[in-house]
Amino acid sequence: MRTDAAVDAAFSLADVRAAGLRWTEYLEIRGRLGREPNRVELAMFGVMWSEHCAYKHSRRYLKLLPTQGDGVLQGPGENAGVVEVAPGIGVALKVESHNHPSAIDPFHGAATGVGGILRDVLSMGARPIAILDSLRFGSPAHAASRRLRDGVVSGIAHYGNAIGVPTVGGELVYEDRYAENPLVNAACIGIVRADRLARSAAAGPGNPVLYAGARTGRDGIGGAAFASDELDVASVDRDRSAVQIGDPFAGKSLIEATLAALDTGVVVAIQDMGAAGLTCATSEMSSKGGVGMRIDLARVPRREAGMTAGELLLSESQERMLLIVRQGEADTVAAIYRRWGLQAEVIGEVTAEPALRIYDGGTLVVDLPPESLTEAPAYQVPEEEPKGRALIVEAPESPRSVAEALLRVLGAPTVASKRAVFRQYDHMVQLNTVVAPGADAAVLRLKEAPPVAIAVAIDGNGRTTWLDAWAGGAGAASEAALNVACTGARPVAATDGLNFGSPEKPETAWDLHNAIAGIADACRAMRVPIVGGNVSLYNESPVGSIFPTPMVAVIGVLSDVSCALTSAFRDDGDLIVLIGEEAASLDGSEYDKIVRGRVAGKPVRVDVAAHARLVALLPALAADGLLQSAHDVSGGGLAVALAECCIAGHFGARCRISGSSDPELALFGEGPSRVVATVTRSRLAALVARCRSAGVPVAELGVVEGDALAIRAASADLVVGLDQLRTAWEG
Amino acid sequence: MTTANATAARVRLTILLKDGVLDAQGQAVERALRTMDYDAAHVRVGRVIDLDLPAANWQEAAREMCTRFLANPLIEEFEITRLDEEAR
Amino acid sequence: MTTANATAARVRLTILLKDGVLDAQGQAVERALRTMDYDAAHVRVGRVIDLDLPAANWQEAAREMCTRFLANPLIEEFEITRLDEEAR
Amino acid sequence: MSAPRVAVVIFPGSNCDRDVLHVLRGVLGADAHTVWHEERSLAGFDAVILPGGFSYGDYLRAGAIAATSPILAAVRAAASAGVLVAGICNGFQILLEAGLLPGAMLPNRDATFVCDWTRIRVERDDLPFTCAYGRGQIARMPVAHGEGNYYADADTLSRLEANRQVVFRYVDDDGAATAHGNPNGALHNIAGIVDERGNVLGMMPHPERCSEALLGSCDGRAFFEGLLASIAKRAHSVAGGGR
Ligand SMILES: Nc1ncnc2c1ncn2[C@@H]1O[C@H](COP(=O)(O)OP(=O)(O)O)[C@@H](O)[C@H]1O
Ligand SMILES: [Mg+2]
Repeated sequence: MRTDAAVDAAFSLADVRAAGLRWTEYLEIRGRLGREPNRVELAMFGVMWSEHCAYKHSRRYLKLLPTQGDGVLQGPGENAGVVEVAPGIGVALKVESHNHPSAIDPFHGAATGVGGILRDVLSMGARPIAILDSLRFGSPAHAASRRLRDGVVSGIAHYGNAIGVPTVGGELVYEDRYAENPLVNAACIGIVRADRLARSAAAGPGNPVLYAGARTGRDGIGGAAFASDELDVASVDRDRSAVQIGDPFAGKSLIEATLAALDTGVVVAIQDMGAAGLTCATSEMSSKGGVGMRIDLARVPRREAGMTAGELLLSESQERMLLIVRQGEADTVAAIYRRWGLQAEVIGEVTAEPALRIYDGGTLVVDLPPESLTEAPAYQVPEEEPKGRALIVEAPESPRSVAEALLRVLGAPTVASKRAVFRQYDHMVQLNTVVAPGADAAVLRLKEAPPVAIAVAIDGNGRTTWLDAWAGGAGAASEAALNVACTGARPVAATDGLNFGSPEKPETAWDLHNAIAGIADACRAMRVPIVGGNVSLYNESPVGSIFPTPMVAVIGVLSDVSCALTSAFRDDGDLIVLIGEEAASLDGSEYDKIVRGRVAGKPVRVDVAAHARLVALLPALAADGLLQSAHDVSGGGLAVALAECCIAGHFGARCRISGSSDPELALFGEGPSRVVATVTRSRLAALVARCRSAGVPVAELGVVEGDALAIRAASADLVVGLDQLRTAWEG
Repeated sequence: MTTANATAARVRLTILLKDGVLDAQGQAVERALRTMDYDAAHVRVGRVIDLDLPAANWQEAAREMCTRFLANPLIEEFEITRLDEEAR
Repeated sequence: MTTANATAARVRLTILLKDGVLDAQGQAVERALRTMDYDAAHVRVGRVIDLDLPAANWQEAAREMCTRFLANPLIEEFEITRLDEEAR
Repeated sequence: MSAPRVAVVIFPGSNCDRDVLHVLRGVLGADAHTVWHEERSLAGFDAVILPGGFSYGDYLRAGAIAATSPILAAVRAAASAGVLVAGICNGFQILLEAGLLPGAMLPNRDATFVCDWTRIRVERDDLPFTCAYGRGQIARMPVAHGEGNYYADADTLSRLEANRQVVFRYVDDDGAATAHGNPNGALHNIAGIVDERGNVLGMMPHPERCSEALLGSCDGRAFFEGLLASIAKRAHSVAGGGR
C-alpha cells in the first residue's frame, strides 16, 4: 500500500491510520499545506476528514436531492434547515444519528444524541419545540435487544424530559439485522422569527470568539472518526473517552442563555461544538466566512488538569457553543451565560487573513487554512446491484384463520402500540401538542401564529430498502409526507437521515445511491425540499451490515389547527372509504415476515406523481371539512389500518374489500399510496367528486358500526371483537 | 439489612464514574454544598446496590453482573464488598 | 481518588432508603437481574457520595450535611465512612 | 383595587415556567411576572407559583437543590404571611424538600418517568385554589414526572386525612381511588395536598397543560381562575373591611 515510502515522511502508516486517515489523504494534506502537518494538525485532519464530518462517500449522491422550494429560508449547509411556515415565522429542522455511541452506551449515547440535535437547531437561533426519535433494534425476543432498547429509551427520556422539549413522535422497529448495530436517530424541530435567523459564518476581523457552556473534558475524543469506523468486538473495550456524557441541566440552561444572548442582537455568528468539537467549530465558521481566527487554548475552560492541545481541540464534551460577538460586547454576552451558571470566556478573535492559528499560551500549535480542513476529498466507489436478496426469518406455524393472522400481525412488536415507550417521554410540555404520539403525525399548534399548526412525522423502512433501494428511499419520503397529510397538513419540507453499512462495499454503495435517488424523486414530485440531513455509514457488525435504512422526517403546515384530523373513527354510521392507488403486494410486508417467515421479492414502488396528487388532495379535503378521520395504510396492510382506526376511536366497522381474489393480499398487502378515511353519509358524494376531479381513485369500503371489526375479502370473512383487537395491539 | 440465610451473602456493589468522566450530579451537589457554606471538594456521586447472592460464588456473580449490566466498564468502576461477614 | 492533603479527609456517604419504604429502583434491578438468570434477592438501590471534608471535624460536618441536605430523613438513612484511613 | 399579582419562580432547569405564564397571561389575562431564583423578596405578590421542570437537573433528589435556593427564604416568608403558594410537579417536590409541606416523593412505582392523562378527584372546594371546582368533581389532568410517588409515614398520613389536607386524589374511570387509577404508586392516591393553614399547596398534575380545549381538556383552568378570583375577593373584603 505504502508505495510512496520513498518520500521521507514525518509520519508512519500506523500514525496516519491511528489518526483515521488513509495514506493518500496524508499525502494530499502535505500537498495542500506544502509542508508536513504536525501531530495535532494531523489529528484535526483525521476528525474533519472522517466520513461523519466530511461526507466523503455520500456527497456526490446528496447532490441529487431537491433543496429549494417556496418558503425555504435556509437549505442544507447550515446546522439545520429552516422553512417559513407562517408570515415571518420559520421552523428549523434537522435529524442526526447516534448509532455507534448508543451501541457502546445506550443510555448516554441516546441522551447525547438528543442533546446534539437540539443544539444544531439552537444554532439557527430557534427555540427547540419538538423531538422525534427513530429507533431500530434487534428482536425484543432477545434480552440483549430489550436492554439496548430500554437503555436508549431511558436516555432519550432523561435528556428530552429534563430539557423541556416534548418528544412528540418517532419510530420503533425491530429487525434482527439491527441486533448488534442499533439505529438511534433523533430529529429536532425549532421555531424562529425569520428576521432573527442565526448563522455560522464568522465575520468581522477583531470580533471576539466566545466559548460558552460547559467546561471541556476528555470526552469523546476522536468521536467523529470513531463514528465512521466499523464496530468490532474490540471497540467495546476502546478508550472510555469514546463515550460522551450529557448534562441535560446544563443543556437546558444553554438553550435559555443562548436565546437570550441572540436577543441582544450583538451575536454575529454561532455554532454548536458537536462532532470534532472546537476543531470543527473554528474551522467551519472561519471557512464559511472566508476569514481566519486566532485562538488561545489556554483560555478554554476545562474540567481536568493537564489536558493537551490536541485533547482540547478534539474533545466532544457536550453542551458547548462557539459565538462570534461584536467588538466590545463580549462582556454583555458572557454575563448572560454566567447568570445561567455556565462558562463564558473569550478565547480568541476573528482575523482578516484566512488562517486558523491556534496557540497554547505563547506557543503556536496549529496554523492551517480553514478550508484545508473543511474541504475533504470525495470518493467514488464501484456500485453493484444486489442480486437475489431473500431471507428466511423463521418458520412460523401457519395461522388457522385470517382473524388469527390479523391478531398476530397486530401484536407484532413493530406494529403493536408503542405507548409503553412514549409514555416515558414528556410529550406535552410547551403546550403545543394538539395531536400526541401514537398518531400518523404529531400536530403542534404555533402560539406565535394562531391558528396555524405544524404536523411532523418520521419514517423509514429498512426491509423495503434492502429489497429495492429506490423503493425504500422513495417510500420513506412518501410515507412521512402521507402521514403528515393525513392530519390535514400540507408537507413543506423534509430532512433525511441515511443509515447504511460500509460504502466501500459495492452493494451498499448501490443501495445508498438508489435510496437517495428514490428520496429525490419522491420529494421532487411532492415539491417537498430536503433542507438538511445526516449520513451515518459503516453500520456494520461482525454479523454483517444493517438493512440499508433511509429515514425521512417531514413537516407540514395546517393553516387552521381546528381542521386537524386523526386516524380515530369518529361516529357510528360514518362511511369508510379507501383513497388512493390500489397497488399492493405481500413482498417485503409485515405479513410476509410475521406469518410466512420470509423477507423476499419486490415491494410495490411508489408512483410518485400519483402519490403527490394524493398528498396534495388530503389537506384540501380536510380544510373543507369533508373528512372525519384519515389514516395511511402501511405495515400490516388494510386489515391492520382498519383495526387501528377502530381501536383509536373505540368503534367497530363492517367492510368489504373488492377487487382481489386473494384474501391474504387484500387484507395484508402493502402499498404506499392508500388512505383509510371516513366521511359523513351526507358528504360522501362531494368527497367522491373531489377525489375524481383531482385524479385520485376512491372506493367505498364500509361503515363505522358496532363493537367488532368485520371484513369480507374475496372468499374470507374476518370478524374480530374490539376488545380482542385492543388486547393484541396493546400486548 | 443483613441476611440470616447462611447460603446467601449480603453484597454491596458501589459504582462510581471513573476519574475524568463528567459527573454532572457531583458538580451540582458540590455547588449546592458550597452555597450552604460547607467546605466540600471533589464531590463524586455514584450508585450503591445491596443484594443477596448465593454465598457459593458471590464474588464471581457480582463481578459478572457489574461488568455485563449494572455498570458500564468504559466509564464506571465498581467495588464489591460483603456486608454480612468479613470478605473471605 | 484519595486526597493527598493531610488536612482533608476523603469521606464516603452511603444513602439508602429506609426499610419499609418502597424501593422501586431496587425492584426494577431485581427483576432485570432475574430475567438474566441471576439469583439475586432483596435488592436495594441507593446513592453513594464521596467527598473531601476538612479533616478536623469531618464526622460532624458529614452528619450535619446528610441530615440537612444529602439525605431526606423521612425516607432515607445514611452511613458515614472515611476512605483514606481507618476511621479514627 | 389593582389586579392580583402572581409570581412565577424560575430556577435553572425549570421548564414549565413559560407554560404557566402562557396560561396566566395569554389565556386568563392575569398580571403574572417571573422571579429569578436568586431574588430574595416576593414583596408585592399575592400568589407565588413554583412551576414544573427539573430544577438543578433534579440531581440528588427532585427538588432538593432548589430547596436550598435563596428564593426559598422569601417563599417561606410569603407562606407564613398567608400569601398563596402553589407548587406544581417539580414545584411540589421543592415544597416537600423545603419542609413547607409534609412528606416526600419517591421514584414512581414502575421506576420510569410517566407522561399521561390522569383523573383526579377534587376533595375540597373551600380552598382558594379549588374554589372554582365542585367538591368531588373529577378533573382530567396530565402528569409528567419520574418521582411523583407521594410518601409519608402513617402518623402524617392520618393527620393529613383528619385535617382534610388531601386536596386532589387520583381516581380511576369510575371515580374510585384504586391502584389502577394511580399513575405512580402515591400513598392514599395523593395527587395534591395543602398545609394546615390552607395557603400552601402542592400537586403533581399539571393544570396548565389542560387549560385550553385545543390541548384536550379545560379542567385545569378552574385552578388558575379560582386562584385569581379568591385573591381578588380577599383584597375586596380587606378593602371593604376598611382596615
Ligand atoms: N442526507 C443529507 N441530505 C441533505 N443534506 C445533508 C444530508 N446530510 C447532511 N446534510 C447537510 O450537510 C451539512 C453538514 O451536515 P452535518 O455535518 O451533519 O451538520 P452538523 O455538523 O451540524 O451535524 C448540513 O447542513 C446538513 O443538513
Ligand atoms: Mg451542528
